[in-house]
This record gives sequence, structure tokens and C-alpha cells, in this order.
Amino acid sequence: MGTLDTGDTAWMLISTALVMFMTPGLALFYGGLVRSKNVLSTIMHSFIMLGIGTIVWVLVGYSLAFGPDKFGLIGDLSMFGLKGVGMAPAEGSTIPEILFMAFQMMFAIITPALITGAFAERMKFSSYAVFMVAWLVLVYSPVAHWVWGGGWIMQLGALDFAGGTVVHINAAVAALVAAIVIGKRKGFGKEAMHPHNLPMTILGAAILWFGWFGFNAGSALAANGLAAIAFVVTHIATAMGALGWILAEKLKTGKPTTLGAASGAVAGLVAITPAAGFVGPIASIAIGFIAGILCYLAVGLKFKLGYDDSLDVVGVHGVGGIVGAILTGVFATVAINEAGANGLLYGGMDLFVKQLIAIGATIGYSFIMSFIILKAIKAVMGLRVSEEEEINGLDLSLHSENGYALGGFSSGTLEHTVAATQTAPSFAVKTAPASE
Amino acid sequence: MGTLDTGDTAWMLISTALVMFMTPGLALFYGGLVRSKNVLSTIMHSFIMLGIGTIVWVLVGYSLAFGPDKFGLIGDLSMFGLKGVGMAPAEGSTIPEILFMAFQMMFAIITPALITGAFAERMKFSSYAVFMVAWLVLVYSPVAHWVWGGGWIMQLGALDFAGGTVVHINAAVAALVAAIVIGKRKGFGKEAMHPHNLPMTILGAAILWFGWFGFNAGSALAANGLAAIAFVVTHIATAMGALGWILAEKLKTGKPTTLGAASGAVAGLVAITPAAGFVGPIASIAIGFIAGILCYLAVGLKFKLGYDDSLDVVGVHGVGGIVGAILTGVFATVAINEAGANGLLYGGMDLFVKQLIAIGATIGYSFIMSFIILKAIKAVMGLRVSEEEEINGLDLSLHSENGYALGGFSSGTLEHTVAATQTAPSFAVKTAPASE
Amino acid sequence: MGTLDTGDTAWMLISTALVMFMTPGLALFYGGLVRSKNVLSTIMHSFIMLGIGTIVWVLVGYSLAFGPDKFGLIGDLSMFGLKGVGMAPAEGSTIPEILFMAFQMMFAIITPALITGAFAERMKFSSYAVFMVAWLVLVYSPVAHWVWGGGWIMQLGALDFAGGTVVHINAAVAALVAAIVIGKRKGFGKEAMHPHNLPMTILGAAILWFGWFGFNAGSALAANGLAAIAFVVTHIATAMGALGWILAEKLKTGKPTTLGAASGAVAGLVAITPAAGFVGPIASIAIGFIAGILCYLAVGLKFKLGYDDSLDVVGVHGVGGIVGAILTGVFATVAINEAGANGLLYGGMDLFVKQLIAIGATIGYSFIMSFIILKAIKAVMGLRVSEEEEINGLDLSLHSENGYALGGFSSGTLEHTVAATQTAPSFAVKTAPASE
Amino acid sequence: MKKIEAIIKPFKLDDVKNALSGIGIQGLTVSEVQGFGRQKGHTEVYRGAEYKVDFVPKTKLEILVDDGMVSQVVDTLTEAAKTGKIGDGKIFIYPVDDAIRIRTGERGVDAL
Amino acid sequence: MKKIEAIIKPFKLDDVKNALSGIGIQGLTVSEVQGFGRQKGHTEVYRGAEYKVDFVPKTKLEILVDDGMVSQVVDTLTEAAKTGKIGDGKIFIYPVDDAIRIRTGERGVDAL
Amino acid sequence: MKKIEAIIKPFKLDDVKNALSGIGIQGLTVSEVQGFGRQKGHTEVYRGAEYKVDFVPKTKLEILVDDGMVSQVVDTLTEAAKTGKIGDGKIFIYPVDDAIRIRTGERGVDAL
Ligand SMILES: Nc1ncnc2c1ncn2[C@@H]1O[C@H](COP(=O)(O)OP(=O)(O)O)[C@@H](O)[C@H]1O
Ligand SMILES: Nc1ncnc2c1ncn2[C@@H]1O[C@H](COP(=O)(O)OP(=O)(O)O)[C@@H](O)[C@H]1O
Ligand SMILES: Nc1ncnc2c1ncn2[C@@H]1O[C@H](COP(=O)(O)OP(=O)(O)O)[C@@H](O)[C@H]1O
Repeated sequence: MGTLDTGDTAWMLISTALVMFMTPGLALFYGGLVRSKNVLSTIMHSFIMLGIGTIVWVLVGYSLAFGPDKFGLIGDLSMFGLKGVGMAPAEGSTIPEILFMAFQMMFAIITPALITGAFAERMKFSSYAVFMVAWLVLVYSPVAHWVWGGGWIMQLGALDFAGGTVVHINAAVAALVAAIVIGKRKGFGKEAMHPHNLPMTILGAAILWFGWFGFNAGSALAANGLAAIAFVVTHIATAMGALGWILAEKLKTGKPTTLGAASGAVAGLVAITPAAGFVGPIASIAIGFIAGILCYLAVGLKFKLGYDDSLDVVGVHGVGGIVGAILTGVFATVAINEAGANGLLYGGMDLFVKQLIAIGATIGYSFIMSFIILKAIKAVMGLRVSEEEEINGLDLSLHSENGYALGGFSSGTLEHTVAATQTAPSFAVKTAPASE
Repeated sequence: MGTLDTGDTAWMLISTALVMFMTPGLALFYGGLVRSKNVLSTIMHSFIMLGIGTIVWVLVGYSLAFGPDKFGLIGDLSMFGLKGVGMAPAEGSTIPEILFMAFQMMFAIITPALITGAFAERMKFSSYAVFMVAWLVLVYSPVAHWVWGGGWIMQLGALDFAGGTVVHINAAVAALVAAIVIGKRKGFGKEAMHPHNLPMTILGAAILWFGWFGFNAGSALAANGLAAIAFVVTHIATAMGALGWILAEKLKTGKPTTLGAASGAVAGLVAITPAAGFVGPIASIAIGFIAGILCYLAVGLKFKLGYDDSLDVVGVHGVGGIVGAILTGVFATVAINEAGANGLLYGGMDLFVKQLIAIGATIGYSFIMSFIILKAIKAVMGLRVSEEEEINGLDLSLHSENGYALGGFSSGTLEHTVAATQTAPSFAVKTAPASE
Repeated sequence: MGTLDTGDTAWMLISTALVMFMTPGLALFYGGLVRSKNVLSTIMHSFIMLGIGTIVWVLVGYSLAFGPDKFGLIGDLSMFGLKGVGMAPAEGSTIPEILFMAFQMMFAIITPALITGAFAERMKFSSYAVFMVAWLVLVYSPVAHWVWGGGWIMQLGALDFAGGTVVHINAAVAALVAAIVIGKRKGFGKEAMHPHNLPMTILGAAILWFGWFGFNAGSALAANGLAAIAFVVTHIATAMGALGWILAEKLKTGKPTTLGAASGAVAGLVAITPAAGFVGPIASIAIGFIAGILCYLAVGLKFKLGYDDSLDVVGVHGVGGIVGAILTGVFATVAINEAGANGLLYGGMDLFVKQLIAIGATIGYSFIMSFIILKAIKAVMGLRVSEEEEINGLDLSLHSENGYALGGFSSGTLEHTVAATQTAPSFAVKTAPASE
Repeated sequence: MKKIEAIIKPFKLDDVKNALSGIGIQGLTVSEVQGFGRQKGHTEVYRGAEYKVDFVPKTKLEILVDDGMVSQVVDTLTEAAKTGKIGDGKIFIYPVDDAIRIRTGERGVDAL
Repeated sequence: MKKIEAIIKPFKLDDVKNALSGIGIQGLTVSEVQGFGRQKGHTEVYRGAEYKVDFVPKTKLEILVDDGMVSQVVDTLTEAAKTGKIGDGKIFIYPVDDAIRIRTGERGVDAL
Repeated sequence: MKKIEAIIKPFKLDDVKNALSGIGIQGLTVSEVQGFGRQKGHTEVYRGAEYKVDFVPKTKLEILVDDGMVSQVVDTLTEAAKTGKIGDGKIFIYPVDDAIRIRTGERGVDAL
């Protein structure tokens, strides 16, 4: 067993909390981008992943991803229900083993949540839930095992500090498949589908940025110089992503946008994720800036190619993730992290090729598996709401709720309530009248 | 004196900040649930508790709760104004004593803030303020002393890791009393009183969830395995609370709701609070899930019983708190925490009975004292706003403010301003005109 | 080189993240206060500072502020692009040097962002960007050097724990100059310019409060007793600022306001900033309370004096900063911090005079330099948007965006999209129709 | 056919709608408006600056009815919307040329 | 001159506007309203309490046209707004006394 | 009695209201609308997708006045709302059959 270090543990406790906070942050980021009639259903897609992801991870996911390796492909079920995952540090670690489990759990929650941006505003809630469970078990857990759990990509030596392949490319490919399989929203490519609340999206982006310090710097698993450099390059790349995107906008249309700044920041965050513990500040300037510009150019592709990736998961997380994974193969240096490797710039052709292999394998596996899962669900229970439900909005249709009631009159009446008891004596007589 | 540990101190610094953040989180959680004309008054109820709670705690509360024990019932005033509360760790502690004080202060702030959900949309602001001060001194401080400050419940050996009795049951009972004494909102039980901004409520729930890691895992007072397990079970129970509530909804009405997910999460958080440092992951699945379902069934009771607990403090914090305190007596195990005890499941009948005693005592004391305080305030200064003020909304009536001005025209004119000086020379002449 | 302490490093990692989070917090605080047509442009002013401030700081700012001292006035460019800023702790430090750089970077981001409240709702975006870059290099970096980087004020021995002069007075003076040079908003002093979303402002204030724990307690650069006391007095002063402001309101107009509570909290935060590591709890009660009242009286001055400081940067940060810097000279005591000095109350006339000198120098330098920079920009490229752009709102005029689309119909049509490729084969044919 | 337009206090909408349903009115259209009239507005205060707001939130109802129904609707409306305080609002009656139901193309009173 | 008022389903606004542009209509005014009619409302559920909401979001169009245009506008509107389901809405026609263009002071049909 | 309806630029509301108060108008009703007309809309851009928005925010005023006041109100309105640029808006005048004050039951001009 390892020896617990309180400083490392303190950092990992808060990092885990920070990564948890990212998922509701994503809920707001996505929620602000849809039309107001779908704000809750979109938020729910992320928020309830905190429920779904947790139970799947605790029961089987952690064991599949981090259990004893089988053929380089997957763990086993020996840690089903967290059996044997203890409060003491594992060998070679300085933090409680169960805390490492929790940190990884938060990744398993946000990754599928990212996908939901692709099918916002039209997916059935039950089908969504089934898809998420299946995807976590069949796609996320194996890929996490490959890259971080001792699987073949880890053995190969490709680098992914905090999840460029596992999280972003993986989710974005599933998103692309989902957008294609589920089909376009009614009116896509013709009607304006304005974001209904951009301040909410900005808030979401801010929470993502804030939480991402836990995501990336927490991936050092200790409070040390490596965490510090990961923190710094994360921040710089994010800042440069925002600048890159709005500069590209300024050049193309003359108007930098607030949504562009937020989107560019996320692009920068995504791109630096695989590189965070392997590159220095100057490299992070380049990574963020390039990602910001390329993602800006990429988000328009859906209109050209005709798939409706509603909230640009492919354009931002897919392109950003690939850019980041490739540039990790360019800018990585053992000067920053001895456990890493040198990238192209430092003569490491090897690493560059390994990065391409890791990217390719993730894309291929995620594409095929996501396609099979979605087609199966479509066949069994359908994926989409009815046209009328789509027109009325998913909040009312699926959840019987309204996001906002800002107006001056409500005019509804109480019809019925659910309660533990239906026949209880009323002590209403004892309550005061409406005004004293 | 104890020896300071920087890791423990780092964790407690951030935990304290996290618990502070919960109170504005609660403000948003509650604020989104009321009608838009009362959003600010509702937010204010929580927000200004950061002011009221702080000064009361600094002056007398901390001393009453954690000062030298008198008859197992209360501390004394020897630490009035934090006299003698120093920067060094107390004996047996690894964190600055003043930091422990601050951590506890944040609990003293959020607990009364929880109550405010019961009387939202109709209480006079001055009466609210008086009630909060009195309740903190006369109810919260003694009960905190009983359970954590060396008082009789602590001596008895009942377990409450982070505040199931002190915080949640205590607040919920006061809420029930307040709802009954102040009376129903005009239109309650007939008109629809829709939440006006559910995304705001979700954001509030997310901040609560995030902050609760400080609340529960911070209650370990160190960055160690105990903090880690408290963190993990907190998260799992919350996730399961959300799932439990929406599953119950699905079964009862066919539609899972976003508000249900958020409410269930809070129910899970409440229920795991007393148990957090005493139970393992599997127990936390049960605790959260049961709390989610029972709280869902409990929130409808107010309509049956005829009290208007506007934002369901009783249904969520009362029922959740009792469920948690009881289940702590079932699932607690010394395998997790040697300083704890074994619950029913591990043969600990003892603990179970002690838990019931602690619950009963808290309910009884809080009920009687809250009733006396509220009746006294009602007699002296009244509790409710006038009917017209209630119709126009408390934001305008009590605070001369409007939550939102989203429309295209405002049409008001400046009449008067408050300023330090009323006769200052104008240098307006030097300023540029409206457009260059 | 120093020896790394994981606890200190953990605290500084999270403190740095907390200070980063303050800037989007400020964006929301400010964003809620403007009219809805300007919400995004106002948010952008703060948000994109995360981009601008980062690149300026990484390239030259850090080196100018913390590089080897030249004549007590400024650093040099020897650390251009963070050259030589490493992952190991510097001599005498326990945290990675690059982490210290990052912590300081967050201050360099939020300080200019504070200024933007003065010229909200009318400034050209390009001019804003140029102003920010110039101000960071020519004003912020030197003053930071004077006070913290080994410059003359540091040598003099004036105290500024976390930025009363460097951050708040400095920014507020620039804000005053900007308000005067750019001129009043159309309708200022006559029309009502209601905050459009006060819950957003409250949320912003809450994030600021939360983040400020990193700002002030993080300025201890370690997780120790000093950090703890800085944390505690920060919280107390903030709470008292909120109470002070609403009490003053209650006396003057009869109605305490929610915005008043939030504004008073910020006033308290500002005032305690220079004092945080030098004063005890009782002093912090006084500092916060006095700041809350004085800032309340000060915000009306702009109407009397005729400058349009839209969001009261001068009234809150200027007055609060000066109150704090002066009261540091009154309440500071070596009993709290041996590295500090005794204030007036403890017989330290010296310190009091030094504080006045530091305040005076900051005001004078910031005023003159800001004036020159703004006049130069005005001459070269203008500062204001056109009258029509101002009427239509900056969101549409400058950013082609709308903050909200809450209504039931949108009615716009897609005209054109930007994409990486303009001629890609469509696989739209493969996508499903709008409904299954 | 006549159009009856009523400007009422928002919190009275439920009562009015129910009262009108009670006399057989099957359709109406509602919108949010701001009124300026004898009822005085209110004051808002932000950071010490007091603003006088003249407009009062009101709800507008529009009901098209056959001529024969007019007086009954007016009476019912008046009764249900009245609080007796200034600002209770107005009822306005306008002539109508024709009405068409989009779904069926029906015209005149049949379209209502 | 007549005023044509149409209460339609919100998602039909684009189609209707385009259809009207197509027959030469150059100006109209739109607002958000809530309708009560044969089309039933919906249920909302918050923490187990089910609320019946009778009002349905609708969009109101107002178009002033020369008398000669009325029937063409009505036909075009009817066609573009129709889905064939309950709640498609109504068209109401009112007499108008005069119209003035603020910018120029033009009156009558010229002002439209 | 006539109903005068004006569609104006939102930022002109204050001026118009004050001008009307100046000539003794004691009551009016205001609402937010979206206008489509000669004044062109604007473009919004979200993630590289440019949307053309045809509607322009406008404010609608409704004022019921005695026949004798009509021309004075129209003139005052025109003057106060005019900027001289396209999109200043319109004034429409409609016949009114009757008006009732809910509070008192007063009818006709007395009800205004
Ligand atoms: N001449 C008018 N034209 C149009 N609307 C009016 C007129 N006078 C009053 N109103 C509307 O009727 C509402 C109520 O009028 P008010 O004078 O306040 O009270 P009362 O209805 O008791 O006379 C106003 O808020 C306004 O919306
Ligand atoms: N008598 C009426 N007066 C005013 N508006 C009406 C009237 N009847 C219906 N409406 C409006 O027309 C809308 C559609 O009417 P509804 O009865 O639901 O369906 P349909 O148009 O198919 O007959 C309603 O929502 C309401 O806004
Ligand atoms: N025929 C019409 N019917 C109803 N409203 C109209 C009509 N024509 C214009 N409007 C309204 O008047 C506003 C101003 O008209 P517009 O043609 O833009 O400019 P102008 O008033 O200068 O002629 C429009 O935005 C619309 O709200």
C-alpha cells in the first residue's frame, strides 16, 4: 500500500468536486443554446447523467476500466460494486484508492453527457437513458481501459493526459453517429434556431473552465509541479482558444461574438486535455490558438454535409480533440514530464505515429459500437419524439414542465397531487388566513 | 496545541469556501421555484443570512455551541467575539482553530436559510430578520452544542456526521412551525404557483451538490481516507436520490421531471449527511434511493394536511433528514469509521435507539422553541405582508426592486438619488456628449 | 530552490482556480446590471479579458511586474514568454514558481475587467481591446511591481495584502477617467436604466465572494494560520458590508434592497482586500461595515458630479479600496502577522502615513496614465459606438447576437454559414426524416 | 359580432376566465400589457437612485361574441374583475366585420 | 381599409409571413398572446402537484390593408396557417377609420 | 370615441407618453410587438451561421379618446415619435362602440 499524503489528497478531493461541477456546467452550456421550449430536456440530459453514470460506474464501469487487464482490451468484474476499493492508497499512490475511483467516475459522467449535444431537442428520454447505459459499458469503459487502465494503447505508449481520446474524440464520434442515426430537427438548415439564453451558456462555459482545472491538473493525481504546469497550460490554451475563435470571426464576418469566445474557450480546453501534462506554456499558446480557429471553421460543416449535430459536439469536441491529440504528438517533451515522451518537434516521430494510432482506434471503435447500439435502440423502442412533441417542445412533451414562467399571469389550477397518504386529517383549520 | 498539517488545512480552507457557496446556491435553488414577482425577496432570505449568521456566530453563536459545556446543554460566552480563538490548531487538531470556527459558521448560516423556503412569498423582511437571529441563538446554537459541541447527544453516542439532526431536521421542524404560524399564501391549493425559472433552480441544486462535498467530506476535518469515503458516499447517495425521485415519478405519472431530478438530488444529499463518515458505498446507494422516493411521496402531504410549506422544506429536509438519521442507525459500521458505531445491520441495536432519541429530541426542542419565537414575533410586529403587498409581489413591496427587466422598453424616470454630498460642483461640462 | 509542500501547493492550485472563476463571476455581476440589449457586450468585456490578460501576462506582464527590479519602478523583460519560470519552487517558496505566476495572472485578468463597468453600454469593442492591452502593460504591471514585485512601495513598507491599491484603487481610478473621457450614456440621469436581471447579478456576487477566498486567503501563498485568518476576516468583512449597506438603505429610504446586499458584500470584499492578512476579526467587522455604508453613500455621487460610471466602479471599488487601504493603516497588527506592521490603533503612525503615500501614488499614476492612453485611443480610433448602435444595443450592433430569445416564435432564416469547406459531398440523403 | 376588449388586473384573470366560461364563452385571447392611468405606478430603487415607473402590469382579454351576448359578457366581466379599487380597468367594445375559422373556413358567428 | 387580425399557431409564423410577402403585403405587426379555446391546454407537474394550464401560446398578426386586398389576404393566410387540427386559429376583420405614417404624415392607404 | 393605435420605436415611448400627458391624456395601454415593414431587420450570427431576422421590436400604444381629441392626439403622437428615419411607425384609427370603467360601471367617454 502507498502512503497517504494530505496535500495530494486535498487536491484530489477538490479536483474530483471540480470535475463533478463540470457536468451541471455542461448542462447550462448546452441548455442556453437550445430553444426555450427545450431548455429543461437539454439540461436533464446532462444532469441526470450524474445519476446514471454514477450507478453504472460504481456497479461495473470502474471494474471494467481499471480492473485486472484482459488481453489489453478490458478489465474484469472483480471490483463489482466497488468490492475491495478501499480508503487507503493503492500501491505507489498517495491518495485513497476510493478517491481515485471517484475522480475517474466524474469523467465517466461527463463524457456521455457531452454526446447529448448532438441529439438535443428531439430524442426520447427513455431511449436516451438506455443509450447512455449501453454506451458507458460498451464504449467508454473499454476505451478508458485501453488508454488509462493498462490496456493496449497505454502499453503502446500513446499519450493522453486527461482524456483527448477517451473523453472528447470518443464522445464526438458517438455524437456524429447519433446525429446521423436520429436525423435532423424539423426546420434544420432553414429556420433560425437561436440560442435562447446566451448568458446561461457563458456561465456554463465559465463553470467548465473552472472545473477543467480539476480535470486536467487533477490528472496529475498529486499537488506538485506537474499539476501546476498542467494547470497553467490548460488556462493558457483556453484563453488562446477564445482569442483564436473570435479573431477568425472578426476576419470572416467582421464581428467577434460572445458565443464564439465561449466556444473557442471550450475548443482550447478540449485540445489541451491530452497534452496538459506533457507540454510547456509556449506550446499551449499554439495548441489553443489553432484549436480555436479550426473548430470555428469546423462547426459550419454540418450545414454542408447535412447532419444535424445540434450543439456542435463534432465541431468542437471532435475537431478539438483530434487537434489536441495530434499536437500532443508534436509538442510533448520529456523536459516537462519524464514519464511522457518527445513529440515531433523534439524528434519523436514514434510518439506522433502512436498518437495517430490511438486516434484512429478510438474513432473506429466508437463509430462502430455507437452505430450498433443506436440502431438497436431505434429498432426496439425508437429514438425520436413525435413531430407534435417536437413542435411543442420536449420540456412539456416529455417532462410536463416549463423552463420559465416570467410573465405576469400564470392561470393554471391545481388538479391533483401525489402524496404518501391520500387520507390524512387536515389541520388546515389551525393555519392562519391569507392575511393577518 | 496541535500541529498544523498543510494538506488538512488546504482541504478545510476550500471546504469552508464550498459550504459558504452553498448558501447563495440555496438562494438560487429557492429563487427559481417562486413566482417571478418574489424572486429577489426569496433570494434575499438566503443571501442576507450570510450577513446575519456571520455576525451572530462571531459574537455569540460559536461560543454558545463550542464553548465549555454547561450541563450538557449549552456552551458559555467565554469566546464572545471570538476571544481566544486563534490561528494555531487546538489540541488534537491539525487545522487552525479559527478555521474550524469558520467552517462551523457556514453551517450556522445555511441552516436557518433552509427554513426560509417554508414562508417564501409572504413574510415581512423585518420579522424574518428578527426570527433568524433569535432562532440561531435559541435553537441552532444549543442543538449544535448537543450534537457536536460536547453536549448530551454527543455524550450519548448518537451519530450525526455532518448535520442530519442539527441542520436538516432542526430546520425542517422550524419550517413546519413557520408554515403553520404564518399561514397559507393567497391562492394556495387552488392556483398554479409555477416555478418561474427552473434552470436557476437546477443551477442552485448543482451548487448545493458541489458545495456539499465541503459540507460532508469537510466534516472529516482532514484530507484523509475518511474524507474520501464521506465524499464518495455523498456523491453516490445524491445520484441515487435523483434517480429514485424520477423513477417514482415515472411510475406515478409517467413523466420524470427535471425539478424532480434536482429535488431528489437534494433529498439524497440531506439523507446522507448524518451517515457520510460512517457508511460504505453500497449503503449509500440504499440511503439515497430510499430518500429520493420517500421525499417524493412526502412533498404532496402539505396539500393533504393543509399547511403551505412553499418550497417543501418539510418534505425534503425533514423527511430526508429523518430517513438519513434512522438509516445511519442501520448502516453505520466501524469498518468505515472506528470512531463511529455499528448500526442495526451490524448488530448495533444500541445505536439505532440513540438515533431515535436524537431525532426525537431535536424535533421536540425545535418545534417548541420555534413556535414560541414565531408567536412572540407575530404578537409584537406581525409576520406577514399585507394582502396587497403579497399580490404585487414582495420584490416591489419590500425591496422596491424588480428581478427582471427583459422587455424592450423600460419607461421610468430618475427622480432622486442618494449621495454622500448633496451640493457638489458638477464637472459634467467636461464630459463628452452622448456620441462623438 | 525551495522545497515543495503539497498542502500549500494544493491550496494555491485551488486558489488560482478560484480567482480565475471571479472574472466570469464579475461578467455576470456586471451583465445583470445593464439593460438586456447590452448584456452580452458587458459580459464579453470581462470574459475576453481571460484571453487578453493571459497572453499579455505570459508574454510580458509577469516579467515586468516580477522580473528583476529596475530603480524600484518596474521589472525587466528577462522572463519574456515565461522564460525560466519553472515547475520547482523558487527560493524561500513552497509552491511551484509557475503556479505563483498563474496566481498572479488571475489578478492581472480581473483588475482591468473591473474597469469595464465604467464604460459599459457604449464602448467600441476594438477600442476596448486596445485599451486593455495598453493599460495592463503601462499601468497594471508597474503598479504591481511597486507593491508586490520589489518596487518602491514594497520597499517603503506600505501594506497591501491582496490588492487594495494594485487592484481596486488602480482600476477605479482608470474607471473614473474612462467614464469622463468616453462621456455619458444617452439618457443618463434622466431615463431609468434598470438592471435587467438581478438574480444574475446576485449569482455574480456569490461567485465573487466564493472566489475571493482564493484571492485573499490565497495571498498567504500557503495553507497555514495566516491563510485561515485572511479567510475569516474576508468573510466577516463581506458579511458586514452587506449588512452595512442595507442598514443604510433602511435608514435613508426605508427599503433594504437585494442589489444593496450584493453591492455591500462587494464593498466589504474590496475593503478587506488590503487588510486581509494583517487584521483580526473584530477589526474586520468595522472595516466591512464602514465600507458598506460609505460605498452606499458614494454611488450616488456620479449623478451629482455628472460622470456616468455605469456600474459604480468608482463608488464601490474606488471608495471601498481607499477605505480598506486607510483602515489597514489603522487596524493592522503584528499580533496577526509578524511580517506586517502596527497600525494607528496600535501606535503605528508610520504605517498610516505609508498607506496614504501608497494610495496617493496609485491614484496619481493611474489617473495620468489612463487619461493619456484613453485620449490617444480616442484620437486614433474613437471610443464610442454611434448613437444608433447605442440605441439598438451593443449586443446586436457589435456582436450580431441577442442575449435572450425567450419568446414563442423566432422567425429568422438561415442565410449563410461559415465552414472549413464550401464544397463537400452531402450525405444528408442518409439521414432520417424529421420524424420516424 | 362585436369585439370586447378588457384591460384587467393580472391576478384577476383566473376568476374572469372562469366566470366567462360559466356563461358559455368558449374562446378568448389574452396578452400582457402595461397600463398607464389613474392608478399610480411605483418606485424602484437601485443603488440609491430612485426611479419612478408609471406603467402598471395589466392583462388584456379579447373576446369576439355575437351581438346578443355583449351585455351579458360585459356584466360578467365587470363583476369578476372588480375589486373596487382604482386600476380595475376598462372594457372596450368594437365593431367587427367578419370572422373566419382557419381550420374549416367557417365564417361569421360560426367561426367563434 | 380594413384591419385583419389573425391568431395562429406560433410555429406557422414563418410560413404565413412568407406567403403574405408573396402576395405583396409589405407590413404587419406581430405579438405573442395566449389563447383559450377548443384546443385543450396541457398539464404541468411540479413536485407531484399537477396543474392544468388552459392557455395555449398563440401568435397574433395584425395587417392593415386596402379593402380590395382583404379576401386575398384572408385566403392566403388561411392556407398558410392551416394544419387541419383544432387550434389553427381565427381571422378577424375590423373596420378602420384612418392610418397615418409617422415619418411622412401620409394618410390612408398610402400610409400602409 | 375612437381608438388610436400607434406602432412606434421602443425608445420613443417615454417622449410620446410625456407629450400625450402634456395634452391631457390620462390613460393608455402599451404592449411589446414585433414589426415587419420597410425598415429592414438585422442579422444574427451564432457559430458561423448567419440568420436573417426580419422582425423589428416595436412598441404599440392604444389610446381611446373622445372624437374631438383625435386630431390633436395624432399630431402630438406624430411629432413625439418621429425621428425621420424609416420605421418610425404608424398610427391607426378605429371606431369604438362603447367603453366601460370596471370599477364604477361608467360608460362611454366618462369611462376613459
Ligand atoms: N384612454 C385609455 N385608452 C386606453 N387604455 C386606457 C385608457 N385609460 C385607461 N386605460 C387602461 O386602463 C387601465 C386602468 O385605468 P386607470 O385609470 O388606472 O383606472 P380605472 O380603470 O380604475 O379608471 C390603465 O392601466 C390602462 O391600461
Ligand atoms: N371568441 C373568441 N374571441 C377571441 N379569440 C378567440 C375566440 N375563440 C377562439 N379564439 C382564439 O383562437 C384560438 C384558437 O381557437 P380554438 O377554439 O382553440 O380552435 P379553432 O381555431 O380550431 O376553432 C384560441 O386559442 C384563441 O386565442
Ligand atoms: N400594413 C401594416 N399593417 C400593420 N402594421 C404595419 C403595416 N405596415 C407597417 N406596419 C407596422 O409599422 C412598422 C413600421 O413600418 P415600416 O414600413 O418599417 O416603416 P415606416 O413606418 O417608416 O413606413 C412596422 O414595423 C410594422 O410594425
